[in-house]
Amino acid sequence: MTEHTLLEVKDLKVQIPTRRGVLTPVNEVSFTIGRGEIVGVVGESGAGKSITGSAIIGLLDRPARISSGSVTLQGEVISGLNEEQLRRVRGKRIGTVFQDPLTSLDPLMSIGDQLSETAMAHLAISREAAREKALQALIDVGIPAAESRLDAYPHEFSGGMRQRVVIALALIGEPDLIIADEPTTALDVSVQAQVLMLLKRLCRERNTGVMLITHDMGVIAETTDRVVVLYAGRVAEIGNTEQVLTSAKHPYTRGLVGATPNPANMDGDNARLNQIPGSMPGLLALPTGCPFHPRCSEVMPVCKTEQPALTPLGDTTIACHLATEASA
Amino acid sequence: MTRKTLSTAVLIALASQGVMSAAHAETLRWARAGDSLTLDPHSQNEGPTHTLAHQIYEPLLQRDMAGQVIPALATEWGPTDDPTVWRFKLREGVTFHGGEEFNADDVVFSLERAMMPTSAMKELLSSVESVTKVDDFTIDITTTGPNPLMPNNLTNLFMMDSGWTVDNDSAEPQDIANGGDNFAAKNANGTGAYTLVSRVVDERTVLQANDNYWGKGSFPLEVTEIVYTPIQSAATRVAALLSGEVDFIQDVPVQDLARVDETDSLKVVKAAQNRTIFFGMNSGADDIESDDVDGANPFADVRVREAMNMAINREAIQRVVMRGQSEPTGVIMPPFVNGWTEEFDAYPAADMAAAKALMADAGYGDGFSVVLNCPNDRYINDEAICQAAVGMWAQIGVTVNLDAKPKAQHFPLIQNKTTDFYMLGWGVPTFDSEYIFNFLVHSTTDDRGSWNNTGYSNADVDAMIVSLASETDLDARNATIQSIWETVQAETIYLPIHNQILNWGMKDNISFDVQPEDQPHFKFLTYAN
Amino acid sequence: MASSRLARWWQSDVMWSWRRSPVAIVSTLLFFALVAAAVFAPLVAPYTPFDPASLNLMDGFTAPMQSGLGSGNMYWLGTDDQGRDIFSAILYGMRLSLFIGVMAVAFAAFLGISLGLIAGYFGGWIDAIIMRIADIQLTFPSILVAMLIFGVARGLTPPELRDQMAIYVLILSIGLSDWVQFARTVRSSAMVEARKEYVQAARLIGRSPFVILRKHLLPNVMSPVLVIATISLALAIILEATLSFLGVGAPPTKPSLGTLISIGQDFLFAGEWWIILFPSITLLVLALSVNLLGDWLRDVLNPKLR
Amino acid sequence: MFAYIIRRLFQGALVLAIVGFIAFCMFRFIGDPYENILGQDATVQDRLALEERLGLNDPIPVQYFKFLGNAVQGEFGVSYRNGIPVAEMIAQRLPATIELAVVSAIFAVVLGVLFGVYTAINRDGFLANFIMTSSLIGVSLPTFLIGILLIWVFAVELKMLPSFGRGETVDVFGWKTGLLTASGLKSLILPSITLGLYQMTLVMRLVRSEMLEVLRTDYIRFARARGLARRAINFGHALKNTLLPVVTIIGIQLGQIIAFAIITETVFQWPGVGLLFINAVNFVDVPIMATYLLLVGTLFVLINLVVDLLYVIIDPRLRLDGTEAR
Repeated sequence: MTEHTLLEVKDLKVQIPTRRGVLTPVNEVSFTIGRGEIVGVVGESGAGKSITGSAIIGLLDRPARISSGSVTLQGEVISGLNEEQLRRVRGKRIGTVFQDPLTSLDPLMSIGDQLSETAMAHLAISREAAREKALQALIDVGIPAAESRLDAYPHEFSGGMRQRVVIALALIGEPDLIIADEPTTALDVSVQAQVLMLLKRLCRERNTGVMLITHDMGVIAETTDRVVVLYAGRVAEIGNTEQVLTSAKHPYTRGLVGATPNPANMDGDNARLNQIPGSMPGLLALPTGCPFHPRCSEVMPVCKTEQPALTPLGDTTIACHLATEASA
Repeated sequence: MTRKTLSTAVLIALASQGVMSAAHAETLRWARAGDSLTLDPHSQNEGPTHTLAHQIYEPLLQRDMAGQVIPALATEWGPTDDPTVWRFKLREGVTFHGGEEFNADDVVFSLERAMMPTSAMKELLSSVESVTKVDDFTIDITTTGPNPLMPNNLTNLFMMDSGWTVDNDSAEPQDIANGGDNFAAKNANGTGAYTLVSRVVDERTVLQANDNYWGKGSFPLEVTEIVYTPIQSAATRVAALLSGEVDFIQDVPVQDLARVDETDSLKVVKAAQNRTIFFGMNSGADDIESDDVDGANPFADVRVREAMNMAINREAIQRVVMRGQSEPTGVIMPPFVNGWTEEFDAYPAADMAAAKALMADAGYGDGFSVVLNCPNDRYINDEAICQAAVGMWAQIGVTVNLDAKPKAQHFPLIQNKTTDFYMLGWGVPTFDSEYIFNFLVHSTTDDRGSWNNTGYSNADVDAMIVSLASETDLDARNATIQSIWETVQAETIYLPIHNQILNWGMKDNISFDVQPEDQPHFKFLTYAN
Repeated sequence: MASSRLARWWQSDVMWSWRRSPVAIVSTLLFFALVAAAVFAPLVAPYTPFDPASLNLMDGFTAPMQSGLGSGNMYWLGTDDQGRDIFSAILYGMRLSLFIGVMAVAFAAFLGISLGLIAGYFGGWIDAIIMRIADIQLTFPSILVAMLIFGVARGLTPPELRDQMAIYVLILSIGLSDWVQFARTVRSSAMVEARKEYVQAARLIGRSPFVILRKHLLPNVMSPVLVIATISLALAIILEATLSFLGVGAPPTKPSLGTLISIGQDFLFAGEWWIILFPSITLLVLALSVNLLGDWLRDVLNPKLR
Repeated sequence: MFAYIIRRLFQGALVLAIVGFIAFCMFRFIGDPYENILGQDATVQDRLALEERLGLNDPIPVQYFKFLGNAVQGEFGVSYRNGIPVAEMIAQRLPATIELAVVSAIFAVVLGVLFGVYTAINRDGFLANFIMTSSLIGVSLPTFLIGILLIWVFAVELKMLPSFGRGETVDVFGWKTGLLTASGLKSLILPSITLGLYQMTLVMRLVRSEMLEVLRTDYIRFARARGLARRAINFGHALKNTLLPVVTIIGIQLGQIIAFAIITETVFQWPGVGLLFINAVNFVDVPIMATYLLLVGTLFVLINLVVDLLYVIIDPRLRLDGTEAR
């Protein structure tokens, strides 16, 4: 861990006991986020992206729980904190943006109240000051005529505007880290880019780290500095965004990149997307060895028996027997 | 006049009692099932209404706690030489609560008021032709024919002050049916032992001892304040007595008598009531609808009626349903009614075998089925009695479907003659058989037989009943009564069950006899210490 | 084949959580034991309390475990004021209460589901009319509805049918006061389903609305209906008891549990506690087991709470 | 908004007219008032004369429209039983019922919401499970039985509380209240528990299940992610959102409370309109019965209107157009 490291997730394991056995939606996941760095976490649905995000801020729904591993924020281990201590982390040190702005806001409270309520929960300021701050936050996220809209209710905003409000809420406690869980998925394509750009701009201005959870490689490409690829609860590959996009090492990452429409990999008449065959296995029926091996185009015998360890390979780190081979 | 001397003796006895008792302030908290319907004393002919009126108003003659007629506002009375004219001497020196003096004008006014069309008491005075003032404290009542029992009809006819009543626009009795609402219905100005302090209908009525009461010294008058609360639910009423929230209740459920009696501070006082419970059935029709026999009426056969009479185990009803609080009887009148004899009162022992044999004789060996209409809120354990009887008749093959309803729905069935088999209870306010015959035995005509739903119609009997009204020879009259009863009993037109016994529950320091008409007169109440 | 289906049923989510919930197991067993006792009352009960000819009045008010004075018969739970065996009367009374409850709920469910499906599927003014009627129905409390229907029915039925009439009037009035819940729930589910493609497709290929309602919409609303039905059953049993107290319930010659209790309350202060106690306990256990079952079902079948 | 209220009031009036007509027709079958009015000494002639006077010979619609016409003018006729104007009797009895209903409703709503929130927040706690299970006992016993048991225990055996009536009352601007005297308050305890217990259980269970659903919504999760205090989340956000559906049900339940007051008032001899109604039923006092039903209907219409308006106040989403409150 360097002094620039903001968040360190180490060997994080989340388990859910169910009647059919213990599920492990997040399995020994490790990565770091530096100050002011935007890190994308990408994978298909069910890969464990959102649960990882929830685990970091201690918002796992019962009966899910962190069974091992640690989350360290600015040198302080926060994975074992109690509810009250965690509360002071949330909003104050880690802001959160959820996927659906339509449902993230309390429909019965004006957004001004929601903003100042959050500000007052974390900053020792008066009601008037909080309201001032709320207004500033709205202006910062680009809400037009912000003053007149402080007393408006969520249903009076469009989807894109609402997500701006959500971002304002995430930032109002002046956190060092933002966890943005699919912040644009529910929005119209036309406003997706605006919202992403806003998030990126604000975080750059404030030197805030961002953990951007998404399934969209396009978003990753446009926004992030580094990317963590998850597959079936495990890290498949971590690396610089550019590197991962242009020369992914893990067959799964390559598949993901290939499945994304991108002028770069379209060649003339053969412009068609590559699909990864099959689908991600259910957590109850994980294959032995590498979980990706049934779908892998470069499967080797060892893949069926041994789980590959996370190994550095060039500029990136991957969990693949190919890498082990290459480095061996 | 023997009647007069008797009354005087009673009065003297009472007077001596009154002198002995101490006059300290006592509040009596009194509860019963229902409230008085109105304070207007002539607007309703109904028990609870009269009970309250008796505390405030007074009639010329009244019944004491033993049911005997004693003088009230009249001191002497008797027929004159003309048997159609009765003369009444009035009590002097009596004032109304408002201070007005009581005199003959008030009596003439009150009796005439009670004979008006809107009065509910007019039937009791139907034989009265005129009421005339002789002097300030003497009046004459002239009847259409000789009426030997006329005074008996006056015990619930209350005297109002003519001035007060007329001045307050209450010259006519409150016409409840037509929505009449008058001053006298909500206010009271009587001569009685208690004056009205406050009243909220169905909730609470407060009375206070009348300081100027003429009967001071003649009656105990130990109760100085009466708080009257109607409590409808039997369980709650008993609970109120058990928890000490009230001192005196009427209508104690028979099952709770033992509990009340065993409670240290409480006791139960009983007396035979002036009410007989019986079943009536339609024996007059050729066919009835509510049975399963086509083209015939099983009740028309006297053997069926006798069999059903015989199937009733009256002792079992008395012991279990009534907990001993009834007197089984074979005739539809209580013992103190003129005309009652032990022979009539005797009832057949329950004999299922003999009853079945009679049924077979009548051609109903396989039984039949019929609907019995029964009230469920009128008489003591009325519905339970019906149920018990249903079980007994089932044993002789008569399948009885019981239809029990509140009294408001039950009585119209009898009056509209839409029931063939029903329960009814009958009280005899005049203490004379004629009253029973007029309503229950005479065939239904415009002015008689309104409660005779049996279809029984016997011209000879009808003639004898009509003759009673004008028969002045008491012996001859009694003989006629006997012979009517003999016919009625032989025909088994009713199935008598029992005479009710009244029960009052009270604090055990209260000394108070049960009045057979269920009319407590609180001026008679005394405390033990 | 059958055994594997049984095994699959046993392994299903619902049964899995049933096996893990002691409350559910106990209440199910209690409920079915009571139902069995009620259904087989003629076989289980030592006496025939609904047959007036079999009653011996002299046995009245016999205390539990005592012999009656009239017949010398032994009564486990004592007798009531008519000499009716309380134990047998409870069994028969429960049979009646359950019959009234089940039929009332079935009636309410049938009415509510039909109207709810129609309202949700067709929408528009049909929906508006049905839901307006539902609103009016809701504003009218069940006991008033029951008292009014009872009053009318009593006036209209021939006297010899009154005993049966009372039971059907109870079913009708309890059912009428209860259908709105079903209708509202079903309507909202039906509205969601009716917009889905498969229903639109079925519509386009010209299947009759009736078939669509029955085949496609009905199965989708069954689990909330089951939950409502369970809770309604308990409510119906209690409501029946209340109406009997007000004198518009089952006749005392054929007492339901509620009628037995309201008979028994007359004898509570008199010390004849068994007449009210045993029927009350039975009613409590019956309603409680149904309520517990309904609670558990709601938690299990409600996907939002899983 | 204004048009909306007018429309609801119009609908309400229509409902009332229908309710009144159905009720009025039904009463024709309940029984005849003759015997009760005339007494046992009445002759056949008396009965015919009375029938004529009461107008009971008119066709039912005529009788109904007479009644309705008078009712609009505040003239509800006169009790068959004791000749007092119905409006006067109802006015005299209404305070008792309203006080009982309001105290019961407050009892039911306050405890119901508190218990509901508690059991929802501590879903698997021992005390929460205990409350949930024991609350079921409350809905598994009929009201009248609870009342009688309370009387038996607290009045007859312990002699702690009164078994009947409403104790001393004080006249406050013509409103007779039992809330200002010690005996009046004591008299309120048992009846309001009896009446409110069932509703309390319902409110509690409803609040719990709604709250559980609300607690799983995104905005609650987001509120937690914003680091708001537990209390602020549970009461500031979750409870407020829970109350939305609860308010409707509470409105309906208030109507049920007034109806079930009939039973409680019978058991406790509470001198309210419910007892008046039951007495009227026993006496076939049609004017009182009809007026009572109209009154109850009016109350329900008003309660529904208030509930709809409350909805608008609580839920800002309905404020702008405000035409459809559901």
